[in-house]
This record gives sequence, structure tokens and C-alpha cells, in this order.
Amino acid sequence: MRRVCCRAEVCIGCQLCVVWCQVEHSRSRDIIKAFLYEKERPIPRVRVEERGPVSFALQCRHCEEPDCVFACISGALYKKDGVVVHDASKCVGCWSCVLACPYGAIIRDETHGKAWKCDLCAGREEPICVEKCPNEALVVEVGG
Amino acid sequence: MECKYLIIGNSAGGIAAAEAIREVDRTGELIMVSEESSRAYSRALIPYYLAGEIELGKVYYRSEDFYEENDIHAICKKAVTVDFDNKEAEMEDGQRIRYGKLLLATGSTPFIPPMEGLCYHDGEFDKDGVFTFTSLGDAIAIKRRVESGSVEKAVVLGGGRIGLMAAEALMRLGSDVTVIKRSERLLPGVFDETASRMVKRHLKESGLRMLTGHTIKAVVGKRSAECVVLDDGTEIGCDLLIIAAGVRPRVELVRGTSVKVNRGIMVDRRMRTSVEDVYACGDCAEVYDFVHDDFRLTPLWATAYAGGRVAGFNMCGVEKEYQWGTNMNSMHFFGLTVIAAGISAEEDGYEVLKEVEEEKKIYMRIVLREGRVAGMILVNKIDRAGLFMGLMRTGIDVSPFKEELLSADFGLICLPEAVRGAIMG
Amino acid sequence: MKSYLLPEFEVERKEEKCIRCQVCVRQCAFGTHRYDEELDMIFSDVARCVGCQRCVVFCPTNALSVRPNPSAYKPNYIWTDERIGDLTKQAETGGVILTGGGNDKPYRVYFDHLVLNASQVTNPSIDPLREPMELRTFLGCKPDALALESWSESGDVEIRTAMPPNVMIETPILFTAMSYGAISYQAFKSLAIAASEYGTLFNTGEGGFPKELRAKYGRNAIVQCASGRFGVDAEYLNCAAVVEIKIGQGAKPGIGGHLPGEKVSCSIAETRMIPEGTDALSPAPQHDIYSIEDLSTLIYALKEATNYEKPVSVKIAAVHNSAAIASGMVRAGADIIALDGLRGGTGAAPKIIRDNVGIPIELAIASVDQRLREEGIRNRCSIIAAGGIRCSADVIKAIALGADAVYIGTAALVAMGCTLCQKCYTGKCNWGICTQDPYLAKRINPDIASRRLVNLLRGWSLEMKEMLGGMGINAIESLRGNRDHLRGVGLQEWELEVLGVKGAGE
Amino acid sequence: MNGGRREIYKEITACSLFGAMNRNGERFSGEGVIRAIANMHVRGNGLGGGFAIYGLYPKYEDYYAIHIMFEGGNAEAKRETDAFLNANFDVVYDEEIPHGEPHGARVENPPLLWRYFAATDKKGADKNFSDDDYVVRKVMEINTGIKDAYVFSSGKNMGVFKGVGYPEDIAEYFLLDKLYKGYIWTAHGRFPTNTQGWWGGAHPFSILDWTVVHNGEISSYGTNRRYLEMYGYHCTLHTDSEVMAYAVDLLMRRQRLPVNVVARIFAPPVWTLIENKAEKEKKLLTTLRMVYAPLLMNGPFTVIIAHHGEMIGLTDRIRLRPLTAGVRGEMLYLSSEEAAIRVASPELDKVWTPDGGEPIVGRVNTGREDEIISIA
Repeated sequence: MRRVCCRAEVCIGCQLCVVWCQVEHSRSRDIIKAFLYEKERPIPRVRVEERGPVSFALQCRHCEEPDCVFACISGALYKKDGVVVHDASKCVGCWSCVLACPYGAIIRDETHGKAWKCDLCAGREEPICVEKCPNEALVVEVGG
Repeated sequence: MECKYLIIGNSAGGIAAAEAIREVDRTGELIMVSEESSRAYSRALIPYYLAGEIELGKVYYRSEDFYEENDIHAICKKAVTVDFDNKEAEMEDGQRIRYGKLLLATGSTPFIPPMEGLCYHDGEFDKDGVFTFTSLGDAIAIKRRVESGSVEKAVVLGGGRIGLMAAEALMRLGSDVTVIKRSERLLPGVFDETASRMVKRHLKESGLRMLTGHTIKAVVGKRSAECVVLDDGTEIGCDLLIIAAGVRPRVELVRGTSVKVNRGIMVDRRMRTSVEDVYACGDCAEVYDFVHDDFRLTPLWATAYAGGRVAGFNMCGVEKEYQWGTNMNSMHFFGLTVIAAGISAEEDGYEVLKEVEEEKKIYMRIVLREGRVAGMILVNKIDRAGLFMGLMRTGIDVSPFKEELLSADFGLICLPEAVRGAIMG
Repeated sequence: MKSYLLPEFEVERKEEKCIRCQVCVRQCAFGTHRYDEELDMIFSDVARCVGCQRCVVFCPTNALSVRPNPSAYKPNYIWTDERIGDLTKQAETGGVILTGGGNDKPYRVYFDHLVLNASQVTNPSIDPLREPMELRTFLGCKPDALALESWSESGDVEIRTAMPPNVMIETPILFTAMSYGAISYQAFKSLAIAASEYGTLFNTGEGGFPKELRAKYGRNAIVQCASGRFGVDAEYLNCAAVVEIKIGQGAKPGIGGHLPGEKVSCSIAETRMIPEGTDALSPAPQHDIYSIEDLSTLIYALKEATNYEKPVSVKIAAVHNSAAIASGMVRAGADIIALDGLRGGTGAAPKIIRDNVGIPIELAIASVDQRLREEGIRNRCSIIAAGGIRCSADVIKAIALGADAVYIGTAALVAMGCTLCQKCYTGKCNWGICTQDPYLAKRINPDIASRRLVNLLRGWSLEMKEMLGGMGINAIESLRGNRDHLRGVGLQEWELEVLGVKGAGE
Repeated sequence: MNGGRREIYKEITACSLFGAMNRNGERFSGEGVIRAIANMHVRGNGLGGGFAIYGLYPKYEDYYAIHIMFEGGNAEAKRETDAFLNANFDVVYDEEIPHGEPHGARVENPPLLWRYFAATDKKGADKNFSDDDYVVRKVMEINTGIKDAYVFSSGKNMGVFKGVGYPEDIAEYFLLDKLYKGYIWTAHGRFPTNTQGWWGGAHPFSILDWTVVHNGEISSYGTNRRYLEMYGYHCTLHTDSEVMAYAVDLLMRRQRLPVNVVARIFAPPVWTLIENKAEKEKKLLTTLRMVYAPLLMNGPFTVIIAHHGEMIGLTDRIRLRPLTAGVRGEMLYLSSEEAAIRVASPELDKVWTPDGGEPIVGRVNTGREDEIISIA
């Protein structure tokens, strides 16, 4: 299992993880282009929950027994090498996964009728949110 | 033939069980028997296919090499009997397969209410243009008929989830669709009055004609269905009739055997039937419902998968209990997303939190039982559904923060720190 | 009342780079930035900006710059902008002007007028990359001589002299007193972690020592016993490495302290042993110390309480007669003399005090060291110099003048993120250091902050080793009081004399 | 020379040190020592040389032999000194120190050199001082109080002879090979680095019967000096060798620390080595470094320290200056160069280079086996 964990005690709620997640999943991967010049702003796969002084970033937990995978009617979600993978080309936007995920970590893209979730920035050594978190609140947890 | 594991059925439950078995036992001989002569597909996707939203290739649930990769011997035959004493199943062609453990994942069959002028036998209607809508075969046949250009008007019997999705698909394909529905309320037992009203309005605005409070008395037509006659005598012409009046568990393999059957095959929380080494899951079984704390039919893709997984683990000696499921639906009708789960429609004896914005078709209804979430209906604002589902499943007392439940940004953050820590690990 | 104050800063936002992510909005506790949903634009109210640069650093597109407001009154050597600003403030509030940080007025920084020696030709400089270079220092009283048990040359020698307690530090740099309450728990803990990782000490200040940190960081702690006596009990004293009596502080000699009740959270209250939400008032004097004899009583009370196992330090602000006071302190039993100079920092002090009271630390070190030597009692104490130590060269110069070690405060805060905006007293530190607001305090991640602090200690230590090596010295003790390695530049005769150094070229 | 080839005319950064000791305490002539130090001629430059000889004045062995130089033959200084000595000592004999012709010996501007043999004559509060402490105080008083007078030797039955010139010239000037015998001879040839050459500034430096010859530069001078000042030692010569002599006096004579301990104070092991020692030694070494940190002699040095009965050789802890030891029979030799030892004694039983900070201690034979101690 591999996942991004948030140490709430040092999450400062700056939302830079959200910003950089969007950049990483944009067409250009350039922050200014992604936000100001690309037609569509990418959907962040991380959300920051905040209540008073407490905040934390939340993304797919890549569960051991992933409810979203069980619920997925299309086979778009599956588990591979300890990671819950989402094949967007198979996703039909039925939102069964949204209903199943107890963390609310699956994000709906209503425009395209696709679900999105943390893909651990496949292809990057370290997910960008972890790399860019200014307070090292986000860490990659590897475990059984 | 002989095998360690025999799975009858090749849909969600069967696949889940096979996958679970392979997580534990890479080598034990595993045979899957299915009468449908194709690789596993997702039954839940057939409306999408019919509507043209996805191609046929995307209907398949697992990759082409799934069986090979998992060392599964897939046999495309219909199992006709099982000799539970000798642990042997017999195929339609007389082939016998001895098994060590058996999983019955036989699914369900569509329910066809009696109608004059229509005969249904062995999966076949005696008239052209009449279809059920539960298999890929159904969808392909309907699609072929629609594409041949002969369907201007269609009638769908049944206003449940499948009926409505079939209707929507047909409309997208250009047909004029009428839905005949017996009850006044949409999805009774799932929707309350408000949800029903809201969805109905949406369906109407989307151009769907729905006649509620009616059944079809007769189907008229020589070779082909040409017209339906309702219980009040109304006649509605049609080129296509889809009967989507629900499903019944498919239990003929165990009828009259020592395997106990109520409405469906009875299983315990480990998905064991009353006969040793015989398991059942999915639509054919009465599985545990954690909200009601009893065993009942829950013919849903997700519960079938989760149940099959538990069955698979138990079949290869890993003890697991199933407590995953309840009635839980994520639906969408003409773009309106609706989620309902657990005890959603009841009022009496429950505390109900709700927020209604009739105009915007926003509805959030959370049903609490003794301070714990027992059910919900969400229209349009469904993003937090999983959290509520999680709360339902964990049975956490939400009364300390129940005011937060309906807030726009409700999240794990609203939970007491200890609870949140336990959930997030 | 309409305020006539000029905004101190100007915020410039490059619209072509602003992605409206609102990170700046969230980062500013002073509410400088505001997002307007309707226009999808962010506006900045410059009057609120304190110039802490948090938003500038955090803006992911570098769209922001914050710089001094170019608006200024007519240039006037006497009535400067600062003077006019202060007058305006007082006319509007009728109060004492508070400030944070250290004295920023252009008093002569003697460190900048002292230059170091280096070996050339006759005496090889030592390469610290190849040769051992030792910074280990012991703080505490040393006997004048050691009596040894065995005279035989067999090598088996017993020490007969009872050694007074000493504390070992791996580099002669300590973190000065900054209390939990003045700084956030996270910042406090960061200092503790860094001190323990690097093998030096941090000072709890007068706000007590949170119990859960004691077991792990006590051996690296100097615990203060100050005029408010907050959090002082036997366990507090005994968990530490050194006990320090705080008489005065460089930023506000002769002035007490005041932690307002709203900052006294449950945890702070417990640590300080006062009711939650009450003001924590530190009186200006220690009310049981009105003389050297009284000081001696307290020193020995603390030694008694700690079983004579810990050095007792006495910290004073560097003032006119520090040398004489220091002599008295040593005779009163102080094992360590901490001198806090004119440029020492604070979380809150009346600006008029901060900017006008005390003497520069360099002169204080020199005069105290010289006085103690003249009296033959320099061995009996260690001297820790504090107040405006900005870099490793300052440390080296302080030691060459006669200090055993230095306290750093502001430098450590800067390492953690402080940008010296001097708004500590507002409790809204955007860098999470000088605040008790949990939303802001968590901006200090002790993992990161302690790493930054350790890096600072390592960097300075490496530089010190380079400088020592250059002088042909491979152990810091050979620099202590070694004023031959210093020369003055641009100093007057009396200054050279007080410092005990020759002019450059002599 | 600029633009030309490098001419090897001088070994720079060098002083020459030499010491010889008869461990049976038998007195020997300085002829071999003088030849040995002369063999290292190129290490010096003629601006300083000197000798210390122990067992020098058996006839006056109970009296302090006080050697005093009067700069420029200052008669007023001599008068003042004589009066001072007469007031504070019983002078039993005094004379000009015998010497040859300056020109012949190639020495320049010799001061007036006088020696006094005297016992203390303590009065009043001074009676509280030991004889030795009294002498130290009086020496400091002459050196700091009487212009142009400088006591350069003040022990019993020993003496220092030094001046500006090559050591062999100094030996010749003082007729050392002809007039004297001793059981320890130390010698020094100087390459002055930081101070101009004058007769008093040559090595050995001495106080009472402690003498030091030193090669190197002590970077910790300021620290050492200011520490010694607290104990009443005032370094008038502004040379690092002087602090070494006073430190030796403080630690070995006044505090009675054994030489192996003193070596650990002057040249302590580095902390990483101390940490690996057994608990007891670790504690000792740690305590020594704590208490005597200001007497760590930091910087490159080799030193030969002598007093009655003992001769010690020591280098700094990272051995930035050379020291070689050699043994032949009862003779112990310490030298900057092995070649010089071979001049004095072509055959050696043993010759070795001690590690940095490791003292070589030779003792007059007391019947024990370990007359030469070296601490590993």
C-alpha cells in the first residue's frame, strides 16, 4: 500500500497541495498556463478540510479493502500493486464510488462525467502535493 | 472434471470470489461456469451501452486475459443440477464437475408480470419487440431493433432504476417513450415523497412520459407487440416494449435440495449456505444487511461483488464476515444524480435531518436512528455520500455533530478527533 | 479617531501572474489580502501589512512583492519618519509604544569593528577538513587547580579535587531564553529538539517547561527562575541541565514582562502553574533579590534544591557597571554569568526602553572578563554572551573577547522563519513563532524548524572551525579570551582599551 | 634572487632544539651538545642561541645562581640590581660571567653579564612565601621594575647561557665547552619569527631551575598569557616560549602535577580519542581539559623542558614540529633532527619519533626500570 498521508498537526491549510495537484494534472503542467490560459482548469484530486484551526488535506487512502473498487460497476477502479488505480476511459460517472468511499476522497467531474481521485502522480517519483507541501504535512506512507 | 473451487456464475459475485481466491491461493484449480458465452461484463453498464454512451468493448468488466492471468478455467455452459452429497455439478451437456468448494452466484431473472397476449418461457417472449433488460444480450437485441429504425414509440413497464434508465436510453436514441408504473411513488421504499416528487418533476421536464398507478393488462399485436392496454383500458401504441418490473433470485439449482432457500438462498455472514462447502452470493442469495441487521435480497452490483469477495476468502480458509452491504444506490436520471441508501424513506421512529431546495432540485435527507446514521437520500448534492455511508457502516454516534452533517463542506474534519484518527488510520 | 499613520508597506501584485489561488489570503493573519468572488480578484489593504513577507514567500507564482511604502514625510534629520510615526501613534493611543525584536538603532556594532587574525607562513593554518577541530565547551565553575591522588608515574591518577558541576556543549552556541507563551509550543519544541540533536542547550525562558518535553529534552534545557517564578518547582529544576536566575534582559533592562491573559491557554496555564486566562505578570525586579547577598541566597537555595548537581547561571542585562555586578555574582556563587547586551531581542517591550537602555554586549564581555581576571576569579564561572549575535564571526569575536559561549535568539528565530517584522507583541505572527493562535502556531513544523536550527548550528560551527583553523587553533578553548587574535578598526583609544585589543596594524 | 632559481640556503620555519642527559646523573662536557646544535646551523639564523646546564655549580649547589644581563652595560641598572639583591638576599659570591671576545665568537652587542650566588633573606610578610616562590616574585620584580636588568637564570646548581648569535657562537662566547660540565644540557638555535633578536629573548627561558627551549608558535598565546596573569606571571618578553616556562612552573612546581599529566594539559588528546578511553582515564582527561583548557598550547610546537633530575620532550597534539629521541647507554638525546643526535653519538641503541602530544621523559636513575617514560 502506498498513499499520501497528512499530519493534521502541521497542515496549515494553505491549499498549495490543491494548487499543485491541479498544475500536475493540467495539460501544460505550468502553473500560470494551467490557471490562466488553459481552457479547462483541472480538477484537483486532493481536498483540504478545515474547521477552525484544524485542517488537513485528504486524498485517496488507497485502502487495503477499497470500497470504491467493490462498488465500481465498470471496472474503471481496480487495485494494482497496492495502489487503487482509476482508468478514466472506463469510467461512466455512475458515482457508485462516491457513495462507497468513506473518506469522500473521490471527486466528481460533472462536466465530463468522470470520477477523479489521487493517482499518486503516476510517473513522478514523489506526488507533487508531497513535494510542494511547504510544511511537510504531507508524506508518502508505504506499508502493508 | 475435478476442481478445488467451482463457481457457478460469471458476474460481480463470481468474479469477486475468483479474485479473492487468487489473492490467497494462486494455484488451486478454479473453474467458473457460466451460460453466457462471453467474458464477464458489467450488467450495470448495459443502459450506458444502449444509450450509446459507451462502446461494446467497454462493457467488459475485466480485461480479456483475466481468466488466463488468474489461471481460471472458464466453461461456457449452463449448470443444470448439483449433487451436493457427492459434491458434483452437472452441465447441460452432461459434463460433470466434482468440486471441493462451490459458490452459487447464479444471479437473478427478470420478473414478468402476467399480461394477456404475452407469453414468456425460457427467456423468450412469444412476440417480437418485447424485451427484458437485464443482460447484455437484451441490450444488444434492443439496440439492433432500434438501429433498424423501426422504433418510434416505446413503452417501458416498470419505473424502477432499470426501467428509468432503459427509458432514458431509448429517448436518447430518439424514441418516444412512455413509462408505465404501478405505484404512485417513485422507487417506493427507497424514495420518500419529496425525493419522488423532485425526481418525477425532473423526468417530466426531461420529456419522459410516465403513467403512474397503472399496470399493463394486455399486449396487443400479431407477431410483434404493437400496442399495450393498461388496466384502465387505455391503449398505447408501441414498436418496442421493455419489461423492467424487477428481478427474482435464480434458485432453480437448489430448489428441492438440502440447500435452504427462503426468497433467495440463505447464507450466513460468511456466505455459507446450509450445506457444507457450498456458498452463495449476489442476487440469488439473501445476504446480511447491516442497517436492518437481518438477511435480505439486495440485488445490487456492489453488494454482489463485496459478498462474492467474502465468499471467496472463506472458500479458501480465510475467515471473513460480510457486513458491507445494505440497500445502496447511486443513480442518475437525465443528468439528475440521486443517491439513496439504508433506511431512507421511513419517517416514523426516526430522526430526520433534511434540506430541501425544491427549485434547484437539491435535497439532502439523513435518517438517524438512536443518533446513528441509518439511511439517506441525496439529490444533486451527493459529494459527501461516501462519508455518510461510512458513518452508517461504522455506527458512530453522530449526535454531537449532527448539525454539521448537512453543511456544504461536511467532512471528516467534523468528526471528533479520536473518531477521525481511527477512521483515517 | 481617523488615523494619520502612513502605511508602512506597499503590496504589489502582478496580475499577469496571480492565479487567484488565495494562498496569500489564507497566510496573512493581519487580513491584508481579500478575495473578491464577484470580480475574481484579490485586493490588498496595505495599511494592514506588517511586511513579514509570508505571502511573498508562499505565493506559488511569485506574483507578490512587499516593500517599504515610498510615501514619506519631508526628509528631516531630526524628525525622522519613525519619530513622526511614533508621535502620531501616541497621539492616537495615548499609550506606551510596544515593539518586538531587538534594538534596531544605529549604535556602533563593535563586532563589525573587530577583525580576526590568520596564520601566514610561520605558523601553519589548520585545515578543518583534514584535522580535528574542537568546539566542545564546558559551562560551569572550574577549580583553580586540580589535586591529584597519585604521584606515581604508573599513570594511575585519581582526582582529589571535587569538581563543581559542569555542562558540556558541542558548540559554544546556545538558544537563549524564549518562553513557551512568548513563542508557540511548536517553536519552543523546535528549539528543544535542535539543542538535543546538536548537543547544546536551549533556555526555557520564564514560562516553565511543558512536562511532556522534560524527559526527552530536559538534559538540554536551561530552566529559568525569573521574577514571576512561573512553573518553578523541584521537578522543573531537577529535570534540567542548568538553572538560570533571570535578573534582566538586554531588550528591556529593568523592566518586567507581561503575557496577556488571552494567550494563557490551558497548556500554558498548566506549564506556568497559573490559572487559565489570567495575565502572567513578571515583576521588574525579583522581589527577594535586592542585593548580592539576596542573590546568593537564591543561588544556594537553587543549588540546594538540585543537590549541587547543576550549574546555576545568573542572567543580567549588560548595563554600565556590569563588571562589578558580575564580580559580585561570581562571589555570590553563580557558576555561569549570562550577559545580555543592548541588541538583545524580545517578544514585547516598550520601544523607548528597547532603543535606549543598556550597553553593547562586546564592551560588556570585555569588561566583565577583564574584571574577573583581575580579581583572579575568571575560572570560577563561564560567561555566556547574548544580544545581537548575528553570525559565526560574532561568536568567534565574542569568545576571543572573553566569552565561553553565546546565546542566540533572533538568529535562531530567523532560522525558523522569522523575518524581523517586529510585530511579535501582536500575537499574530504569520510565521507561527510568536503566537498562541493554534491556526498560526502549526505553521511551525518542529521537524522542519529543528532541522533548520540544526543546520544553522552546523553551518556556524563549520565556519567557526574554518576561522579557528585559519588562526592555527584547533580547540575553541585556545581562543577564549585570546584578544591577541583581534584587532580594532576605526575605534577610538578608549574603545580599544575597554575591549583590550590593539588597533589593526599594531 | 628574484627571477633566479630557488636557492636552498635555509630551512625556514625552524628552530633547532637539542637535549642530552646522563641518566646516572654523571656530569659531562658540552662538547658533543655544541657540535650537535651546530649541526643544525641552517635551522637558525644567528639571531639567538642558548644553553641550559644542570649540575653546573656543585660548589654553590645550595644557593640560587642568578644570571642577570644588563642591557648596554647599564651601570645604573647594575647598581640598582646589586642594591635590590643585597636587600633581599644574602649574596655569597658574585662575578661577571666569564666570556671570550665578542669578535672571535661572532656575537654582537653582548650585554654586561653577571652571576650571583645567593640565599634568600625574607623579611616581614615575605616569610610566608616558600624560598622558591619568593625568588619567583623577586625575579618578576627585577624584570618588570629595573630598566635594562633582566634575570635570565635563577635556579640552584644550574644555569642558562644565551644570547644573540648562532648557538655555537654563544657556546664559544661563554666558553661552555671549556669551563663547564653538567648532567643535562639543553640547547637552542633560533629562527625568530615574531620578535626581534635581543639577548634576553633567546632560549632557554627559565624560572628557578625550570628551563624551556621551544620551537614553534603558540596560537593560544593570548589565552595562555591571560590565564597565567591570574597567577602572578607577567610575560614581559611577549614571546610564546615564555608562557611555556611559566606554565611549567605553575603546573609542575607550584601545583606539583606530574609531567605526564602536564603533557596532557599542554597537548591533550582530541575529544574523539578521549571518548574511546577507559572510564577512569576518560574522566581524568576530560577533567584536565575542562580545568586547564586555558593552558592548552595550541599551535605548532616542540619543547624540551628540563629541571633537576628530569628532561622532557613534547610536541603539540598534532605534531606540527619535529622531535626525535635517541638512547645510547645512559644517555638520552632529544633533538629536532636525528642527524644531530648522530653527531653527538653516532651509535644509538634506539631512535624513534614520538607521537604528537606524547611526552618523552628522561629521569635521573633512581634504580627503577622506567627512566624513560613515554605515554602512548
